[in-house]
Amino acid sequence: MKKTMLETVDLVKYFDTKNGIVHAVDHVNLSIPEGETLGVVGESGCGKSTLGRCILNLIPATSGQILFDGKNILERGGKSKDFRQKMQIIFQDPYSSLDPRQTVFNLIAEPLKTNRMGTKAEMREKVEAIMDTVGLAPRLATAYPHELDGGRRQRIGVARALVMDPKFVVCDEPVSALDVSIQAQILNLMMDVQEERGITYMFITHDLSVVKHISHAIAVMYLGEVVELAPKEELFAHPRHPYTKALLSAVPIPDPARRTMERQLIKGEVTSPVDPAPGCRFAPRCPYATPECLSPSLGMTEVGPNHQIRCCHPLD
Amino acid sequence: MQTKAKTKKQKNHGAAYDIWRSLRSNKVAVVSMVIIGIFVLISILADVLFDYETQVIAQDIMNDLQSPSKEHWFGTDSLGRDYFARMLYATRITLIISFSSVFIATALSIVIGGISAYFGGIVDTIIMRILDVFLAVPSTLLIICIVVALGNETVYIILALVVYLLPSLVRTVRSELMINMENEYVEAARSVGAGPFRIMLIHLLPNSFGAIMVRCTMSFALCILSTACIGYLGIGVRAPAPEWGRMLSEAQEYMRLHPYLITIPGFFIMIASTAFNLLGDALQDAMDPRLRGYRKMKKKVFARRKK
Amino acid sequence: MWRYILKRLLWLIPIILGVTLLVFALMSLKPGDPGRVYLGLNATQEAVDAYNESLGLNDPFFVRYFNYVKGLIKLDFGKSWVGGESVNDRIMSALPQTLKVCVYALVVAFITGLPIGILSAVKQYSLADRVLTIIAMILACIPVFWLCNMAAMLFTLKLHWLPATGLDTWKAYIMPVIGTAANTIGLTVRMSRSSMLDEMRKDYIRTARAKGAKEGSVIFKHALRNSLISVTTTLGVNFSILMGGTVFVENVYAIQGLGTCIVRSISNNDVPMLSGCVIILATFSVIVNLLVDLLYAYLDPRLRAKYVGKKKVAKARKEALNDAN
Amino acid sequence: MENKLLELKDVRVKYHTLDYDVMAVNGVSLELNKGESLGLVGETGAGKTTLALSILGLLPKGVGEVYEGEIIFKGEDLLQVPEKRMRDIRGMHISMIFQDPMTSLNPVYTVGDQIAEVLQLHGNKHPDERVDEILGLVGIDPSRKVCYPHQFSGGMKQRIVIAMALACEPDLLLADEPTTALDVTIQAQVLAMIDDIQKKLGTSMILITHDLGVVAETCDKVAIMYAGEIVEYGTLHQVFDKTRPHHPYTVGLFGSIPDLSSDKRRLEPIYGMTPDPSDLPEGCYFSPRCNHCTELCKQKGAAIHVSEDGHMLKCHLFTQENKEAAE
Repeated sequence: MKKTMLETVDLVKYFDTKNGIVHAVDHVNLSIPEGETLGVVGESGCGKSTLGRCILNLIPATSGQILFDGKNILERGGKSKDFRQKMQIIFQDPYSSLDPRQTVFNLIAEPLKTNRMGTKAEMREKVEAIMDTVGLAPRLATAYPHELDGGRRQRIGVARALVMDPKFVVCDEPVSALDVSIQAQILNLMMDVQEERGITYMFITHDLSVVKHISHAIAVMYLGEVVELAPKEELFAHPRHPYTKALLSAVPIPDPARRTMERQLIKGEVTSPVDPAPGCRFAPRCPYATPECLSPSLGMTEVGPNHQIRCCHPLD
Repeated sequence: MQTKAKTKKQKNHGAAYDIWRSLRSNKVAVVSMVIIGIFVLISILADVLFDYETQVIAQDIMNDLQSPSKEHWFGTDSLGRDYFARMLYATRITLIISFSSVFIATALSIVIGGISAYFGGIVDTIIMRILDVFLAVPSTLLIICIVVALGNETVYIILALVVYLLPSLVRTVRSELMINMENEYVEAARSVGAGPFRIMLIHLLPNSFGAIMVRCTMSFALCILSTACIGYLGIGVRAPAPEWGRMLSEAQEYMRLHPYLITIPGFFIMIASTAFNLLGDALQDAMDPRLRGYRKMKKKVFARRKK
Repeated sequence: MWRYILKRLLWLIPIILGVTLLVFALMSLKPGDPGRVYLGLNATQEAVDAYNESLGLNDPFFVRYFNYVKGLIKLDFGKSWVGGESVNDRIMSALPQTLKVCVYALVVAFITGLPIGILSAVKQYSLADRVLTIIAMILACIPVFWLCNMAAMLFTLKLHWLPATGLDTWKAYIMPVIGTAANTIGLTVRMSRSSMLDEMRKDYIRTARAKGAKEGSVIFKHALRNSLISVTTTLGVNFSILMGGTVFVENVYAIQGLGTCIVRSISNNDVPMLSGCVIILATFSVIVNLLVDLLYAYLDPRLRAKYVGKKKVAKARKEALNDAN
Repeated sequence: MENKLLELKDVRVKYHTLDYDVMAVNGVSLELNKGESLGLVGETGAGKTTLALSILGLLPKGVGEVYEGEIIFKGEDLLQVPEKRMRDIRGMHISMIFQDPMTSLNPVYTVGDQIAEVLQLHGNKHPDERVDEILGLVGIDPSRKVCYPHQFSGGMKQRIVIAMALACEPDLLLADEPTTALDVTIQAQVLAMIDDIQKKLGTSMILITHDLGVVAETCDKVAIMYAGEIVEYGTLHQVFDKTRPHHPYTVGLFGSIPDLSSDKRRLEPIYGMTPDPSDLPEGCYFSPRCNHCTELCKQKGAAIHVSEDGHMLKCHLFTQENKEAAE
């Protein structure tokens, strides 16, 4: 049994807005073993990005605990530089996440500079080493991001996250903005790095095929809640939550032979995360919904080894 | 074609170089920069060409209201002072007042706007509401009130102009910073532990600098106009110092017979403020990536349309 | 909608109070001796002091401010320091002249500025566009008092076409109105041009073209309506600029409006008169700005859309844009 | 062939910018029959959108230009017809759906008015009934036609855009990444709806996308674009059949997508990046990234190779010239 790198206990983030309380992250319990990848999937507005930012304390959580290596980082106010250095993030947009006025070297060295790690020579050495790891030519050190293409920019993003030798990296849709051929390069890079350094990833994405490719376990989110949590093979082979099932069948598969297969489309669109009604949040769109779905006592139930769902009508 | 593309890839200049290149290729920008350059030169050389005590403020009633001649290029005013010398010194005074006001106002607005944008919430609301009050008074009247209340020392005129410029500059700084704060790189910097000062100085200000410079350049024009306005009302720079607005109002009496006496200073005011505004415009175009290089493209478009 | 209007109306109160405090505070900084001015150099010091006392000048600042505001609520601006004339009467007789010129000027500015700006945007890159934008810039930068003087020199002294002073005939309005409007025309051209260009770049314009709409319809039906909405927002700022401009225009053409009043009270050191005029003009500018905001809300169906989070940024951007013009 | 609806012959498009010309489309030839749907697949900068805009004649004026080729639609060369005729064709015979539904509707008109506009432009004086009908067809309650665009969600807006495009029952629909901005479940709904309506109305479609999955679900024919060229073209089954020979780029594309149905741990991406269209490489545009690159590839672009059943490939691997050189 591997040791748990990161665990969230009843993590909650509510946003107070004029229209009501947005339940962005609602009682999320997750744990990620060391060296593995947890994929978090969901559609836009399901709170997956907020979850990632809460874990890194970029957004203060409303309540709950975040245990990193067994210690609750929220207790120390999350200001401790220890955690900052060991937990990093890779952002989605390789265009807006890089300051256009900084050179590639400065961008990658920024974490070292802000944390005053080492002398100038040491920094240079580190940056050069990491540029080599992510496949950026040394001559690019003086370039500005606008001179580079999306793939190289995202390599900078990866390098910036890795330069501090983190234990845990939140990847917030790191390949969504890239073309498929570039996307594959970056995914390979991230998996290589994981194997070499034993980094733990939390991989946030809306793309099910990507998440299947890179993750060990997968959490499916809907309107702020985790509705299904299972090992990858289990989830794709036997989805038990109706939403997961619908999500899987909605993904277009590049295989003409599968085209004739009947698809199970769900009706309607994601409802608002503002002051949601008690009970199952998927119920309004769910083909199996019954009145008991609206009972407020719905929690996660174990339906198999490491397989949990939040549903009163699990599929077979 | 290939060599071109190669040179394009070789240069690693920052954004400043691109802006300069774009400005240089813009005729209007070049003309306005030349005009501004001449005005600056005039105000530096004023001392060399004319002596302030004897030629600019000393009265010579015997030679009043002479028409332009070789000796007096712009003629003389009603007190027999050389109009050309006075115009040159007036340029210097206007530019000094404008520069100091713009400089002080910009520095202050970066501090206030920065506080407002970074802290947001109640601090932001209070600052914005106070600025709303200042903006509610028509700007000319605001300057008049301040100068009337404090007196027309040069320092007070500068103060009045600073108060006048501040609200809109603060708003520009604030909105620019807020727009840039939406960018993910700010969050990226926070995620590696950068504090507010580092984010402000290293990331936000350099990225907002361009837009602030545009407003600064345009503020020069506003200052030149406003200095002339209060001068015209007789509450500007103290007599006998020459000042465009005041010279114009003094010349009003004689405009029937000596129309050039009001034409010349008005023309100077107009040229100076237009030049600064056009430069600001060009700067804005140069910084807009959508428009970068639009001048050359325009030529091509024309060439094709003719075909 | 009604709640929004009510909210905006209530917001007028603190703004106007703020303006009065600002003006009053500034004026109380001014060293002045109204007793001496009123009674003349020959009066005894005692008489002067007594006169000043009767004006309440020796009270502490906040007492004086409180009294002043109390007067304002009853629409009483106090008495002039020169001649003791009621400021109210003076303002009431001067205000209509100023407002008339300002409103006409605003109308003229929009009627001329808008079409020119649109033309310039539609013919972007053409010679006409370049010439028009530079002319607009010069117009926006021209000193009002100079323009008025030059116009008077040409049309009155040389050509004898237009009367030099007053507002007695329709002809007399021509020069003051155009003089006041000049800056605003320039600004309107620039504003409508840039907003039109912005709209022309948007995706829905491409959609309209893909529908098979004529170029004219694309411009006038789709782009124009959107850009009009953003030009509307500058009406308020422009009105404020016009009000500042009247000070000079009225002075040159000897129109008995608030501007002339202000200039006279500056030279007379007449604090109550100056404060009264400034407060009245500022109040009108605030009210016009309010009306413009309401008009904007009425025109733009998106206003009631709640952009959560982004709204503030959008607003800040809008305000900065307004200031830039 | 009476059945032929659209034919592109060696279409070339370039954009003029500051210092250089951008060669966006470099010799595209295509045929499309009535009722067929063609998937145009490629990465960013491959020239897909440019091609669609050239068909509609909507390239930015003075900047983009079709400098060679013919676009024949129902026997008419669209590059030669006057602007007035082109306006009749747009919306009536060919219509287009753009990628971003958020910005492609005019914010100040109700959606009903915007749909009615396209009908009025093409001669329908009383469009109300048709507006209701078409809204019903795309799954929106006709009573919502008095709402403004901002009152709809992204998926709903895209439905409205589709309704607008289909209002006049055009012969050809150009759909430029119609579902890229949408979530998967919504994407599935919208794709199913497009499929459904297309069958009902008999409309031909060119679907532009970067997602091979979407193509597999909706199209009959597939064209793979790379650097402004069509490198492979055939029926869906030809292109997706892994046992057939393919263009190396197509192979790379398929190797790059993580597949839901397989368990490969490592992807086989294409190395390098798409060429800058202002600075295209000599010879075959794909040669710098290609595993099978030969000297010949670096010197000249390949001729088109068409197999007996109509599967077209543009690669030296399959040309006579290469075989001769090898010998």
